[in-house]
Amino acid sequence: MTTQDLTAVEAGAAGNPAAPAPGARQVWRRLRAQRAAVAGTAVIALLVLVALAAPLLSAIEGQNTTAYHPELVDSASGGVPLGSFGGISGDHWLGVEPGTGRDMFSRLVHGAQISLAVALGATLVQILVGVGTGLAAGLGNRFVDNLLSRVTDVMITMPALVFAIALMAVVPDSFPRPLLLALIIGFVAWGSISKLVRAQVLSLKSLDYVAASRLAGSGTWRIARRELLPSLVAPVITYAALLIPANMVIESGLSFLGIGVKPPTPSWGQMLSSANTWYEADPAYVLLPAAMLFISVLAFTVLADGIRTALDPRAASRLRIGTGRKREEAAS
Amino acid sequence: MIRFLLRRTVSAAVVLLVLAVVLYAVFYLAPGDPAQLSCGPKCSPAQLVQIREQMGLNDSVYVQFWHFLQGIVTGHDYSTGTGTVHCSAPCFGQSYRTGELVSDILVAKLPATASLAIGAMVLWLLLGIGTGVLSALRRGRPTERLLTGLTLAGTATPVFIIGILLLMLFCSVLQWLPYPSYVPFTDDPQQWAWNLLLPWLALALVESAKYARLTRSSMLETLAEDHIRTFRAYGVSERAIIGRHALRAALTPVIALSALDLGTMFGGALLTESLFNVPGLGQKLVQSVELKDLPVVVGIVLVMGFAVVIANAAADVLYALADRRVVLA
Amino acid sequence: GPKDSGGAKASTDAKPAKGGTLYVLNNQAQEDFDPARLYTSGGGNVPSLVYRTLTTRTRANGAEGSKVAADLATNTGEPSKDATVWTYHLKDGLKYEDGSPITTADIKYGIERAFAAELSGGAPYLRDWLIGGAAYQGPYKDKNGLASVETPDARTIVFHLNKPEGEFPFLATQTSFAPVPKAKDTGTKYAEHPVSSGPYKVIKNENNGEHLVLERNPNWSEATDDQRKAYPDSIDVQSGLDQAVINQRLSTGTGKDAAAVTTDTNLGPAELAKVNGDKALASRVGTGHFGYTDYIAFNPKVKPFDNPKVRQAIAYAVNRTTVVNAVGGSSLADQATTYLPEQASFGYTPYDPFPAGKTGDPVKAKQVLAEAGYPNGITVSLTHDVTKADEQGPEVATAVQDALKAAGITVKLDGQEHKAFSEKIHNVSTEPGFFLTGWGADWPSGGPFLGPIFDGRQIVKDGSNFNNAQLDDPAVNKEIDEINKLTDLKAAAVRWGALDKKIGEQAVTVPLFHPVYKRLFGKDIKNVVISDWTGVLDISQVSVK
Amino acid sequence: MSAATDSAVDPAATAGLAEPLVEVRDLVIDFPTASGTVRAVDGLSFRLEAGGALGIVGESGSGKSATAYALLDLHRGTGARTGGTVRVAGTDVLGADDTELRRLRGGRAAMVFQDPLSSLDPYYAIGDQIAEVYRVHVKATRRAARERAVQVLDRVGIPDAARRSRARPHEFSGGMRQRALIAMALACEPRLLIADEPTTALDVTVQAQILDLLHELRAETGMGLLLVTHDLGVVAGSVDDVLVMRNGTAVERGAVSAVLDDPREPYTRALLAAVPQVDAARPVVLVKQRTGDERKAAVEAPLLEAVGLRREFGKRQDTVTAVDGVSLTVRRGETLGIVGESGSGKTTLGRMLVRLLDPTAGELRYDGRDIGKLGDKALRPLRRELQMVFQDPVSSLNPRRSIGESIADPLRAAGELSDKAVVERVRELLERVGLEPDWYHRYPHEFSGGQRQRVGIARALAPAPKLIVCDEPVSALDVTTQAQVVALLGELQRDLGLSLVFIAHDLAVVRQVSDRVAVMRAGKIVEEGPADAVYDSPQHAYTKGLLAAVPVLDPVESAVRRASRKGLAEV
Ligand SMILES: Nc1ncnc2c1ncn2[C@@H]1O[C@H](COP(=O)(O)OP(=O)(O)OP(=O)(O)O)[C@@H](O)[C@H]1O
Ligand SMILES: Nc1ncnc2c1ncn2[C@@H]1O[C@H](COP(=O)(O)OP(=O)(O)OP(=O)(O)O)[C@@H](O)[C@H]1O
Ligand SMILES: [Mg+2]
Ligand SMILES: [Mg+2]
Repeated sequence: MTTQDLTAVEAGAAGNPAAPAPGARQVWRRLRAQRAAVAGTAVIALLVLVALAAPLLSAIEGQNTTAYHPELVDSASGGVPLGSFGGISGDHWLGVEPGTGRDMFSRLVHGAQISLAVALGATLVQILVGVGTGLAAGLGNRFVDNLLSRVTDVMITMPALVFAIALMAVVPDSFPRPLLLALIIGFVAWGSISKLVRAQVLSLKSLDYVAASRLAGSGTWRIARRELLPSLVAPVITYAALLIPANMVIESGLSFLGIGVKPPTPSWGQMLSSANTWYEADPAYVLLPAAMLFISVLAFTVLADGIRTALDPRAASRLRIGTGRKREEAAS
Repeated sequence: MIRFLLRRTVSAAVVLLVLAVVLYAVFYLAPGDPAQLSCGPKCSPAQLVQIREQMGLNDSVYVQFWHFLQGIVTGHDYSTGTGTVHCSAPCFGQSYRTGELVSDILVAKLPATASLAIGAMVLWLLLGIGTGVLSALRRGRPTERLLTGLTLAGTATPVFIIGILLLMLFCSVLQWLPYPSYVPFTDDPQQWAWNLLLPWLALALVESAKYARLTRSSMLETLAEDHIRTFRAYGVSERAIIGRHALRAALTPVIALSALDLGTMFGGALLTESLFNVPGLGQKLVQSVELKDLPVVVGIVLVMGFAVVIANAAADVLYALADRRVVLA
Repeated sequence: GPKDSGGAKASTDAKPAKGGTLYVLNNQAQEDFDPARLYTSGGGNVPSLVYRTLTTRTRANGAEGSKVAADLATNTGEPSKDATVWTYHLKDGLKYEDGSPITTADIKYGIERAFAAELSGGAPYLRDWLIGGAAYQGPYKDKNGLASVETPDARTIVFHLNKPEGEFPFLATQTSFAPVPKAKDTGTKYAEHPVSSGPYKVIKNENNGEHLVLERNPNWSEATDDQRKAYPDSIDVQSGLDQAVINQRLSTGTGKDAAAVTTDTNLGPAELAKVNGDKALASRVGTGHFGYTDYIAFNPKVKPFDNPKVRQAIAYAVNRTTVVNAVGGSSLADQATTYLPEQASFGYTPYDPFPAGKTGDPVKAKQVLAEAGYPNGITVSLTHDVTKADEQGPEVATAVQDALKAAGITVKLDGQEHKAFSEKIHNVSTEPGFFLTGWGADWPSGGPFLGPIFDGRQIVKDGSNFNNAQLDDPAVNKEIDEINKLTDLKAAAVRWGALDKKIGEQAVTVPLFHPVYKRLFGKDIKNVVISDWTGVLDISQVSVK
Repeated sequence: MSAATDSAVDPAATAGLAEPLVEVRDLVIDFPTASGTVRAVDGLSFRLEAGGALGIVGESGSGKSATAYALLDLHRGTGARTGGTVRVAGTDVLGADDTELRRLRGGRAAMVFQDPLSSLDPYYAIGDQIAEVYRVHVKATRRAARERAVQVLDRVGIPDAARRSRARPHEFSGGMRQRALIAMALACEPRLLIADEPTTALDVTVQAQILDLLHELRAETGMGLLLVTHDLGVVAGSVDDVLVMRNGTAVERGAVSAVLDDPREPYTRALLAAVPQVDAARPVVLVKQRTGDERKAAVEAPLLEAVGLRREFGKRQDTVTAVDGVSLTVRRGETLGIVGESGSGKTTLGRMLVRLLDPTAGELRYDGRDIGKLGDKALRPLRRELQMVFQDPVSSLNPRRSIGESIADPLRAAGELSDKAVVERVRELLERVGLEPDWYHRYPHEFSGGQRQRVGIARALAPAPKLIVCDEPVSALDVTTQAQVVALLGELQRDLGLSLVFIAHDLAVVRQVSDRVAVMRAGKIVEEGPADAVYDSPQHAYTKGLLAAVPVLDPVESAVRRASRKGLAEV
């Protein structure tokens, strides 16, 4: 349902493990050569900055996320903000929220914190769990592989959103919500990355250099660390870059369904779900969080695309006619 | 083929069983008393005791789970007070809250979900493949750059944002369409389609972006393959090469992926159903999770899991049919 | 106050006529359609088209509509002197949809069904009031029946109560008092095709009440029913619709939607903004009031709320304007300082023990807090429901949080998932100290409003407890008993009002607001009646012709 | 006249016979890449008269394929830049418009590619693919086209062509696929056939069949042939003229016999010298002089002994027996060569010998001890004594680790040496295999194929093993590099007293290095003995066939052999 399948399909292509690894500097150069990726990176940098400086920005504006301003809304008309485009004014740079009159700018910049923190945290969890299980399945004996593969299937079968909803309800409320969200999204949606890692490990395992390492007397752990993990870095990074925006979408989806972070902590998805009915009376209320979410997800997606291109060994030689196989040798 | 089916069935059963166990465990641990749920808000303790007895909640979890499994295999008889009703074979029990048979709920909610999923799939395949082929054909030209930008935007937009924007545009600003409310196909096919148009569009726009990218990249991949070079070297026109050879190969992963996506959607496109008020499985699931109505949750998720498992197998079969080199095992 | 109750003027001019189909667009499915499971005030809206009960609510606009009227019975009940025995006689010529006569044995059977565990749900009163009710297991398990309900003949039914209940006629409006012919009882399946005693019969009940089609019941006679008008020939109830969709469709009103109403959907805040700017649309909005109060509840067993001064400080600090805005603004909620709703039938007596003004009095609150021993402020945790747009939801909670901040009270929000929230606050062992809740009366009287909430004997230790304050004040208990004995409801109302004030001064709750209902109806709808009992457009009165 | 020339107006036919079939003048081909432009062909000129056969040879990357593609301007649309003039069958290829070019491609000049598996669309039946191409050039009904397809398939020797034409490519063997591609080329009766390494991916016996087929077709239809290959043996028997390419330019051209017999250019001479000759005995320099005692000891105590070794893959009915009861011995200090065609089980056997694979049955004795069933742990101490050099220089080195680290692996795993000593030893090893010790920190992609193979050898040497199994160590290298690596192996063996198992499909290479040779076929060893005995007087019919199929450098001898093969086939 989500971008996850896509990422699986696309990231799979990035992993030709036998291909020569472009060095970090080379990747960086190739990344910089893509204008879109540079723009994406810039947007993300800005976003991170905004998220980190959210309290400061609010303070500069002179507002906070929780203060109610009943005087700025028309109580008799359902609380629609007074003034144009959601009540934009010198005091409230992006207007106020209908009903409560809370400051939109403060809420939006604070929302960035949640979106980023949850998306990054969840991705980290997914990578740890996914790489761990994928490696274990790929390297373990048949029993371990079967067991882990079944569990992975279940994780993939179960839509992340459903599982997350169920789990959110079980965990005590005292648990910090952003952390919980990151953990739950992470623990729910690691299936495809695990599958990817397992497939990579299986194909790497059949390569001669792994056999050579065995002949050199290396044990399984040593092979995993020395021979496999370095080769997994590229596909895993590619995949992780695609997971971040996907996780952002899941987080906002959960918040949209009303089970994300708890008020008064602002989050974009949550704002959108309240804004859902307001698109006629106060379009600004819808458009602002929608735009923030869209831009962030887009920036991450673009960057992920860029990273994939940069890490893709074939990107270097786009021209291909002739006896492809030999050329790659010759080129390398 | 028979071995393939057999193996698939066994592994599907295992996956579904694990799913059921996990859900049961999660919900068993969750706070909330099913008897309370059934009894309603102002329920007396005496009544609770009676209801607990009636619903078999005094048994241990294991016994309850065992009964649940039994119901799936052999069906179950329920007392109506004046007599019994038989809930036939795949019986997922009764809703804690309303006492409805879960199978009835599933049957009632499936049409909406299926309408949404199938319609959206048709649309996203058309849109996605069309865009993908076009951008592969026009590679390096402005058209491709435009399409690439659009599909990128599509993949980056959560479905509920597209949904809200569509509602805003078509229902509020332009007022071309009614605010969608589901009408069953059997009641009025035209209204059915008319009301599902926006949810279809929302899902299709998001999904088609993915398919466009997939089509495009596997098309380009195929176009770079050696056998395409052969046909070029024999004077076959580019149009024929793309139409007959490249598209054929590119469609294989597209078809397989759409089988998977369709499977997932049969469990309900949660956000879309909730945003557009499509009374399908997804919406019911969200409600039931909120209400801790375990039997309904388990029933829906199992159906969902079943659909995904079937879809997985279907994807493999489609793959094998499309590409005879693949051996089913 | 409810000065503007009732349908808008435009629609009351035209004369209603019989015929046509009325469409009802609802959000919630009529899931509990079985009369034994139903828990509604005054017999419900759609159900009362199918089920007649011993008594019913008066179908009239505003305050007039909060009175009890006879339905199947010849009058609203004949009490014994101490109001522990109530006797009813049936009218002549009452028939089911199949033409067979309605007897008191069927009413007794219907009441007994409400005790069956198979048919869980329903109101607790029968169990609490009828002698032997607490132990009775329902007709399926206990064939001997409930002895405290006697049917000396087919037209007479006598109820023996374990305590005086002057408001028994109100209870007799509930659907458990509808007749169910034993021979036609299909247990849990009964709701699929209940046997109608009312003006309409059920033709279709799809997906457990999601879609109901009702048609005129030829065996119902207007002569025996002076309350239901039954103008349309058929009624089609479609539910499961999104609230925004319902309002959108009603406001556009094309095609069938012109003859449509809703019985469960309010205009939302966002829609109000639109309606307010559109005269034609505004004329199609009915305003209703239902006896409901949303309030802050305290559990005085939990520190620091055992200290009345702390509770008072909160009462002073509350900003009711932001709270009202949080639930949709002044059109959708009235600020409340009393516990009882502003309706005569409840015995409304205005008072404001801790005047906070419209926007709170943080200065006074600070001072009281200092008196309580917290000169430097205090940190407390407010438990609420996380369900959005709920009256106990996060919006109200954050409004309270924001208001209390000014008084030096730091509020930590403890949002709970809907089910967990309701279980937590209704269980004495888990009940938090400071939370949002609300109460609606089962009928328009002070009894069902104050009794369950403040009667010390109704503290339930091992089940759902609604006496959140766990108030067990002998004086209060005694007064409740005294008023319950009164069968003169006017006199009773005055004493309920006085009791409300007395309890209010203890600051065990802080009333916040009474919701106001704004209901949109279709262009062709005539004879709009909204009573103060239900606050909802009464579909037994509307016509589409 | 054929259908093809009937329907299309052929400008070449009217232009008279004077014009050559192919005329290339000052051809330049540039490939723009991320790291600058690569000039693949640089001012090449040559002609091919109608009905003639020209061979283009040269080492890998010399621009052979790029040139061949230019004849049909397959570079068009790929971003490559072409310059100069190319005329094929009367068409100015580089200047022609798309329609004209399409008419040329497949119609008057057809091309056969190297890799027969990937050169056909896996989704369509072979007959349909041929028919599709036919219909591009000839107005014909679908049915007629199918019939034509069957006809040409039959012509190239596909048995039961009507039925087999409905098969998809994966149902054909490599040789059959190459025949099908040739059939496709024949479909429109072109006047020129361009074959780019048509046999490189095939076994010797199949290669011989395909070359014979091309020869036959040429004789029969009179079409011109342009054969691109790196194998001098292949040109010797198949073409009249030869063009030797190096770095995109022609270094020598002339009649094939003249060039091969008496090369004028040193480059050509080097190419020729590097080609291993199957009939040349093992060069004396490589034979280690052994004392009689040593010999005796070796005979008495074999280092490694396999008895009835067997290996199956797959489960139940899908079982493939890759190695089927092989018994052999490897003595101390000797080289055992193993030859056999693709799929005969050589790799599987080799991997079992070093215990990378578990034998399904049989015994494997190392130093008298059965190691066939030892577990991973128990094997650990033995690992260093049994090493392997792999075929593919790409996948046998971890691209993400420096070559020094890869070589150091066994030393570190043993954990006996200090870090500094390890580095020192690796530097020694690098020097030993002819690489710069300072290249320790370089990554595999910075090396050529031959250099990488040296790294692989250094890694195998690192733990001071007793036995090294070399699995096709030179098959992926071009002839000159091949010769260097083979020489290195021989030298090492002599100096270090190693035992070698040398696996290859190339009979000549095996002969060069082996003391004894085992011939494998379908998992079994069909013949075994001292190298000279096996090569000079093969006993088994399979070995004889194998030897007869090896291309020879002498065009005359080549013709003789072709005749004798034909004789064999017709008997
Ligand atoms: N598409 C391309 N992009 C960049 N360089 C290329 C491309 N195709 C060929 N080259 C380069 O052009 C040169 C000649 O390549 P070509 O394929 O003609 O060699 P070849 O003689 O056929 O070699 P081989 O025997 O390996 O097939 C090589 O250096 C190769 O790297
Ligand atoms: N891992 C495997 N699983 C299944 N079959 C295998 C496997 N490895 C080899 N085989 C099969 O075993 C047979 C022998 O393979 P092997 O690789 O040993 O041949 P080879 O002589 O080395 O061939 P080549 O010259 O092509 O390398 C082949 O039919 C091959 O398909
Ligand atoms: Mg080549
Ligand atoms: Mg091999």
